[in-house]
Amino acid sequence: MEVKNVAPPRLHVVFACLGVAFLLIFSWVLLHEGTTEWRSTQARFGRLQASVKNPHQLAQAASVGGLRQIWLPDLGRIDRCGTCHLGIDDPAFAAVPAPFATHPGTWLSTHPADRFGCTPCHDGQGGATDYTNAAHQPQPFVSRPMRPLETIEANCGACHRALDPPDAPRLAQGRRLIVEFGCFSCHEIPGFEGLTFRGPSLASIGYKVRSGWLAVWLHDPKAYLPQSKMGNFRLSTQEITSLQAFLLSQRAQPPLDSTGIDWKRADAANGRALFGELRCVSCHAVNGRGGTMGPELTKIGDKVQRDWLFSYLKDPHRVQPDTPMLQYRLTDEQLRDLTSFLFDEYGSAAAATEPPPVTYQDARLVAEGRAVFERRGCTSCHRLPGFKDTGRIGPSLAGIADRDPDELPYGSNIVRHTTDNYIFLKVLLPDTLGQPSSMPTFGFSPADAAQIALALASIRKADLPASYVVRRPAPAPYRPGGAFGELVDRYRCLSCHSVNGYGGDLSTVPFDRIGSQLRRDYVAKYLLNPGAVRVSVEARMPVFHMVPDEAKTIAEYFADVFVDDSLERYDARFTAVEVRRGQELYRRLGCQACHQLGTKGGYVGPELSTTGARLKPGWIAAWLSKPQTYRPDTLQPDYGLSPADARALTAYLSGSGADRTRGGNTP
Amino acid sequence: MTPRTLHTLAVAVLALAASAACRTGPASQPGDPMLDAIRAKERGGDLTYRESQGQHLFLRYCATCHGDEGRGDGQNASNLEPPPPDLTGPKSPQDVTYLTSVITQGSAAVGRSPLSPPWGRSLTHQQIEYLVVYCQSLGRKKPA
Amino acid sequence: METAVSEPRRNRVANWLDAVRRSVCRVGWPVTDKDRAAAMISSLFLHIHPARVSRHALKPTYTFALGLIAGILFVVLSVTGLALMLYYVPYPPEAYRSMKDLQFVVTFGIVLRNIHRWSAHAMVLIVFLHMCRVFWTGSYKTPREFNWVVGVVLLLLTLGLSFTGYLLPWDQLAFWAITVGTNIAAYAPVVGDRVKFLLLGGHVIGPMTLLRFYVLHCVMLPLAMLMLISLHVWRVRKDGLSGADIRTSTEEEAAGVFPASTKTYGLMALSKRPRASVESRDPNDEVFAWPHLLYRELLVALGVIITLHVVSLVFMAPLEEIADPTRTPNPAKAPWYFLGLQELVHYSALVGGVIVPTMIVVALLALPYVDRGKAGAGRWFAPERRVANGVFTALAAVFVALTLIGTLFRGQNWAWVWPWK
Amino acid sequence: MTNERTAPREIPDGVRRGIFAVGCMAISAATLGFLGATFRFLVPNVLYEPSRRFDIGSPQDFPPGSVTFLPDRRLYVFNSADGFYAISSICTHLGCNVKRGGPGFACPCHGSQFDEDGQVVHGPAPSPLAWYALSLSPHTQLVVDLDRQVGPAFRLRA
Repeated sequence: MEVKNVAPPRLHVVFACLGVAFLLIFSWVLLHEGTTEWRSTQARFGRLQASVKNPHQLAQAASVGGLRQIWLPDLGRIDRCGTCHLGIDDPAFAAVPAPFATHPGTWLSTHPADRFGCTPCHDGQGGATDYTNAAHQPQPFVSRPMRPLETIEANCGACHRALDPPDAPRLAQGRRLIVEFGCFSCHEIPGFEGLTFRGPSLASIGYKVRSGWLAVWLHDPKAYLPQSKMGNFRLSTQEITSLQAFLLSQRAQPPLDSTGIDWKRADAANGRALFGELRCVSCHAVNGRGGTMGPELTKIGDKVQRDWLFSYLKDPHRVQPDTPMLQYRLTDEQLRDLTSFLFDEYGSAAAATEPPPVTYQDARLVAEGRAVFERRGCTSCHRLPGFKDTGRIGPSLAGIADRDPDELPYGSNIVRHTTDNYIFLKVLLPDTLGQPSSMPTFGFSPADAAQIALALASIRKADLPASYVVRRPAPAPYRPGGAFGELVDRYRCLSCHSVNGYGGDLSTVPFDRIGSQLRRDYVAKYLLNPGAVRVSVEARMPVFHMVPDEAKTIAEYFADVFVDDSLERYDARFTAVEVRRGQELYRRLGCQACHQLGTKGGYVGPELSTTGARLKPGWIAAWLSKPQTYRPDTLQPDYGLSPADARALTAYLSGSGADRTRGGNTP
Repeated sequence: MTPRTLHTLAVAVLALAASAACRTGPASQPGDPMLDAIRAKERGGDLTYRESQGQHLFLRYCATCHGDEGRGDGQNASNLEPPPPDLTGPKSPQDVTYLTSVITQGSAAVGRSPLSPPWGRSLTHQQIEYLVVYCQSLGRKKPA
Repeated sequence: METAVSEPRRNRVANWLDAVRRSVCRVGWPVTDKDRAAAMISSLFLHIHPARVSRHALKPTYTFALGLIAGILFVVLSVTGLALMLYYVPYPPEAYRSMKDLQFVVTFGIVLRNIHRWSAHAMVLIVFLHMCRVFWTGSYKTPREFNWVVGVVLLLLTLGLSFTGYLLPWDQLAFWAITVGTNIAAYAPVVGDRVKFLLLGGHVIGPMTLLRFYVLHCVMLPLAMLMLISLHVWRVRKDGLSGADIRTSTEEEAAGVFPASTKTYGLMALSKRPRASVESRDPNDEVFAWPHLLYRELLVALGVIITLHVVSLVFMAPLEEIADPTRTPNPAKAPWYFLGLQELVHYSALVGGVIVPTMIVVALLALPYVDRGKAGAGRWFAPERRVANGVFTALAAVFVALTLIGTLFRGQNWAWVWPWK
Repeated sequence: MTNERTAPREIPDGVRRGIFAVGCMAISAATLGFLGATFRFLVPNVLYEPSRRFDIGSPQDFPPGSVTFLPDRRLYVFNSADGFYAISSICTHLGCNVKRGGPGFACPCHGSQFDEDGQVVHGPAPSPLAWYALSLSPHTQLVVDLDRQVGPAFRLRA
């Protein structure tokens, strides 16, 4: 009997059902694989390609129907964005919609895709082959989703480490603000090594400021002076009182003797004239206008003591050895008038002198103030004898952009948890992040805070291969010796001018080749009574009240040392034909749009009537030919002049004054 | 059978609760204040990224004559004869080729006065492209 | 005429083909009972089954096929694992990158990985359930004590395989689960730190750890597993299935689950073993393994594979960010099957890390030699074993509860959370 | 077989066989599919090797009349009077790097010699050296495509 050994029919039904189910499930797997997003995207591209005119040979050859990836072992990246962005490097696809459109701009020729890939700039998950996982929008478990274009410059900064990266205005501005506010005084910030930020020395502040002002200032510097670079440390009244006592006890050096000054005889009108002549506004702002190198003077009269100001104007370097402020050569009467003017004009002038409160003699209060001073890291920015350099008080910002956003505090702010937002809030409102913070509130505008945050968001943990990094080394310090060195120190030339990149950038004339640019006699004369070469520029060279010998020393040093031989070898014997041709060129090129010659013309560039007396012809010709080689940021356009044309213009500009009036803005 | 039924019921209830919880969600969506701050600065977020890149360049290179708003009222405009044109409004030039050649080769190259200089050798192609895009965006403004 | 000529030739060809077939497979498609027995006995693969099996043991509600499912899962895991090895680089950070490649670029890669992952979880669960079943039916009793011991070792090996595989994706989940897991191991007295050091190939989890776990996961543990599974099944075959002496009830017969019994005696019930199960078995209550057992096994296998595919198409295997030793997720959890232990470690490191695991393993290993009563074997929840079942069930329930708590009810800083909130 | 007498009778025998056949066919189909899928799984979709199409720099980088060897690409790039062309340095015999020697190329491994155009002069090499297509990218870079072989008449004018 075989009966009992045949499988029951019910099992056959189950078997058939399972078999069919198996087949269906397997078909589902095939369907799942065959209909991936990128496959349908490539199919769409295939249909679109037919309608695009003149696709590039490469795009035609592009193997539509396969994954495309850029493998960058150096950067540890694999970018498969090209799987869907198929027209990205072909100009023929400029007008088609995403994702097939050409990459805008010339970014792909300056940053070829096979060297830079996509995600180093854009972020996102480069290995993904579908829209969602590529993290076009934030995704769970993708630490860096694609950046919106507004903040993409943070990624420029990862490679472009120089302070002024090209075509990244927000990043550049952020970095400028970091330098301006000296963030690196309290934080170690990669890329800003070697830079120093110094607040005024406090060694003799007890003689300098009024105690009432100090309390107001310490309470909130921004409220007193919106342009203040010092932030609000959110001090308690007790802290302010003790700090005030401690600071007023700092009396290392009494001011210079001014007992012989008869303040009643002060001539405020003369003071006002001096104020203009010394070009104080080049560095100091009053009522919101003027330079930013020195402190704002709007309320100077309420801030400092008169004797101190007199003494300081007489010799600023005595109390503030690091100050960019120059030492004018003024008589005591001139100083008296100037001081008086400043007090009258820029102060409520309740009392010109104010005896300090006795608190500064309270040893307990002073000690308490000293503790506050130390605890809040005041020494990071201000020098004070007796305090050793304790290093930076704030945490290092190295790798800040790679901090885990979920571990960072956000306080009560309802924001998406990203490192960007954390940095932004920390810069803007350091005290709202739900943690006690000793970082002062700088009172940045949201836009400024965002740009600073953007600059900081470029500081990544992992370093890039050196071949990708664009860095500009910090310039070597320039400290000349001898008589010239003393003058440079006294007049603080390097506050505005630079040598090999070292020094200030207020002036558009670095010293590097100044001996070949300017005529010696012109320099000697100009230093004694500097006039305005550029009408439209507010920051101008001050009248130093130099003595002629000093001017001569400088002019000779320029002519001997700061020489560019290639500019010196220039045949300056011009023919009349050349001069005429130069005049014609001057008109035809539209130079008068920006330059004044005689009485006509614009005032964007320097006035040109006295060019011949000021500039050496070799320099004029060189400058006109390639202005950007000498100053990359100049507004002077490169006209691509031929040597003959440049020579003709040089001939015309260095020619006699008689021709000048005709060079004006004649149609 | 009873435990299985109970289990099924429990799963169903849990699933319903979960889906309900997902749908309500938080009241206010957490924002990106940093991004908002940058967008707000760039003329109320009116400009695209490329246009705002162009705006940065325009303010540096062009605004002295053409004015901060492109209305031809820059501080140097009064010195120019003919004066710089108003670049705003629907009649402003929009053609990419035209704008590119004016900026690259100067106004003389398109048969106008020589007062607007050629920037082709001083600015990169990228910068000029940004400027062109910004100039086009000026057309969206109401003319003076 | 034509047919007449071709007839012998066709026969020759057929004969030749038949000879080839017979050289491979001695028995053809069985038609007679003799063939059915021969098919089972002459095949290397099939003779892990007896030619005839008791009807009691075939009842789905007796074993729930848990052992079989575990075996099928092991095969699925081996096959998918071998395939995944083709695209896996056991070195950080390429290990993580290869996970992403499986997800994004390898054809069928993600389905394969999902199947592997979910099978691994399922296997831990099924092996545990299998153990419970064996306990509840008293199947570890004489003569199957040693096979229970082998089974316990297999359970440990399953956990080891799953644990070592857990690190391989090299994501945050993997890294921190292994960190927590190996630190639980380090609580063992005297040898704990040594074991951890050897396991990690260093003091911290790094490239060497990954390589060690990879070799353990792909070679050593699977080989050990394969040998022990062979032993386990061999012992099942030799010791016989539990409950074989229990007759199926007459109602079931009437319900047509199996054909009516006949008086045919099995040919193979002739082996001489100390306690040959043959004597105690009623031949009337047995059926041929072919087709009754094999067919059911095939159906179970199909069901398992279909289920795995559906699960893998619907649920993605987790993959978090790349492992970062500087960023500890909160909470950092061990793999779910160790969360009961982690929950205990939360209360007391010594209890959770040392005492409880040691006790569990020792108790499980010693169980069949301590509980030597013969009554109640082969039946679910036999009344004779009320106490044993009660104690075991309670302990198992506690462990399951602890695991559930650790998995679902523990949030940041190991604080209590309600999963639906 | 005479089981019709005693076997449960819900399903006729023929139907039963049909149902069984359906199951068998479905499973066979799925198994075949599985084999195909396994094969497809083995085919790599992306390659971890240098791109088969790559740019080698701007045409100005190659002075007129010059022959440039790119060692990491195993490629000779010629800038001749009538245009650019690129010849592989991989000997067609057993894959050694051929060297420029005399008027053409010589393989140091087994002595194959090729003329200026990569044609075999003598030696064991079975076929001439490969010529690869050159093109100019939209960013005016020279692009080599190793997947497109061309004949010795090929010249790219840049």
